[in-house]
Amino acid sequence: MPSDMLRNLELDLDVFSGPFDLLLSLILREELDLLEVQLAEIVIAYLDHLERRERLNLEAATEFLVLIAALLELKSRLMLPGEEVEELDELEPAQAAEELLDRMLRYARYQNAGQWLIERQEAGQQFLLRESGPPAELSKTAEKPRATHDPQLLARAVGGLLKMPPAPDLRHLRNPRVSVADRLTILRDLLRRGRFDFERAVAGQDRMTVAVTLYALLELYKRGEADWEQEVPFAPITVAVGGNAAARAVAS
Amino acid sequence: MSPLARVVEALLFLSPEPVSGEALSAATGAHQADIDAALAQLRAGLLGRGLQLREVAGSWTLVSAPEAETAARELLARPRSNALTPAQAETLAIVAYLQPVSRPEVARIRGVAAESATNALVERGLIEEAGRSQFGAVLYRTTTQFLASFNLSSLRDLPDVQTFDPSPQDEAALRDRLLRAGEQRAESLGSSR
Amino acid sequence: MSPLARVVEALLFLSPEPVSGEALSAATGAHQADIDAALAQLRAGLLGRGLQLREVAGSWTLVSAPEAETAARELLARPRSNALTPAQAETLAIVAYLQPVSRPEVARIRGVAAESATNALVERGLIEEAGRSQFGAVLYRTTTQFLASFNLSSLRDLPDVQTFDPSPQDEAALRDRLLRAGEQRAESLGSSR
Repeated sequence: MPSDMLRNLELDLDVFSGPFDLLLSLILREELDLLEVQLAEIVIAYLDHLERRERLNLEAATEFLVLIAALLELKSRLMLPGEEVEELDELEPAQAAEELLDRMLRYARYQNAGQWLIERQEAGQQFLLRESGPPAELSKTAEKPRATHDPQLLARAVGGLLKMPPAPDLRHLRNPRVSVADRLTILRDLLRRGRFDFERAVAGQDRMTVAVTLYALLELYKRGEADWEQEVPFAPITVAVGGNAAARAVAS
Repeated sequence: MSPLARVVEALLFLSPEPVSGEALSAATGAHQADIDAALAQLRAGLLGRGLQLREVAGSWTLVSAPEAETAARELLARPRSNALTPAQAETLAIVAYLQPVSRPEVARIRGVAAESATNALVERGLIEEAGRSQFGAVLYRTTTQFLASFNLSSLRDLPDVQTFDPSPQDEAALRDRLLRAGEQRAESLGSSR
Repeated sequence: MSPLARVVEALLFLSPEPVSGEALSAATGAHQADIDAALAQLRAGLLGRGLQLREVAGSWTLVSAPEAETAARELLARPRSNALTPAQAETLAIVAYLQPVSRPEVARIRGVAAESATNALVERGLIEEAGRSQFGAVLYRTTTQFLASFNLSSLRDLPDVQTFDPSPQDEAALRDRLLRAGEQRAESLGSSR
């Protein structure tokens, strides 16, 4: 469970407003769709919060990193359904770009149409409809019950619900091949040889592997097995053995 | 007609209640004397029209012209928006065959929320509340108006369920099969995302 | 204004919903052609007045003139409804142009889930269920209220969807950026191997 500080982190997002731990539990209970949550907004809210508090609580910060990274991983898995990544990966770069371009153009069309609707709605609000019903003395006779519907409508409707949908085709699905455990092993192997550049751990790998490796690294940091540094944003990330590594060696 | 008279006409048209001169003056920002002039203009402009200006206890309202009364009764007595939407038809069918049935159960069978369809059916007088389930959810059943609207003399007259399997008259069996189909629908949709 | 046009004006004033030509004809006993003529007369008679005649999905209704909006919102304390969020607007556009369309299809075009946007649009009365796809997914279509709130007399009033396609220049720029990004990625993968 998150510490008090995280629990009380108040968020005001597009799709949710309230404390962070409520957001978490809503997502875990699948009552809120993670795909609709802008994780960047949460990070910004957290940074604002840190700024106001001045003092950095390292434990809470690590905890936040782990939680937000877990959410990121979950979201990236949701956003990159296996089949589509496969599809794009198998295409030549030029073909993949064409395919992506097609999708973006199709989306741009409806994005623009949506903008038009927003303006149209604005203009449509100038005209108001009368909302009051007719005077009572005229509507007394309203809606006599009479046979207006065909009973077969009910049989058709309920019969339609009995229809079993065709079983979904699962042949194209494969289990995700990247596991946190595997990436942990690779990172620990590298660590045994000393400091290394994060790029080495993920050289030539796809985005999913990079994301899972970063998550594994967070896990190591949390356990005190690894430390990492980055001089400036986008600079190489250097990973080194952490303060707690000795303890781990004893335990194992 | 002056711009102010036009606005006054629109205000009286929209307002469900008679509107006082002060309220018209406050809403438009015009002086009482200008409102009076606008009302006089409106009264004159409505001569020979289908609407009339009327004063009720010092306030103003628009009413329909008396010669429209017969046609109005005829129009308003007709059942409005006859057809059931697909969501309403499914919900009504589930209530009719499985009653009494709760909204969560309807939602489980349909695979989507049943709130607005249920409310619309209650409003149309086709279903009504019938106590609560053991979990506290409101139960629904069909009304006598439902029977009249569908020309049924009793629930025993409900038509046989139309499906590939012609024998599911037993209500418990039907409920089971509907729930199973609903679950499978939810699964196959979930995996298509 | 003819007696029939007057009665039509009164009927549109009294009815809580838009009224179809057939319903006007049935209520008044007049032929459809005479109803059409009466509607044309009414439209002309309302020029320069506080009310306007409006066609919504093949039915007729009266609305207040735009210049009365400020005063009306003041008098009735009816604030403007919230603007659509971008997610809602995109979803509504997809439903409007491709209807009937299922939620998974909307999600495929937008690249993100459409659940809360769809629910919000249903709640606002702008879209409604329209049966099911072959896989059992609920299909959605726009409502009459959608036409009324967006000042459209029918779906044919929506602009040709191609008018919303990005310009050839924008398309070329997008293509360029994508190709360059692809090359860079290929290079960086090559060099890191």
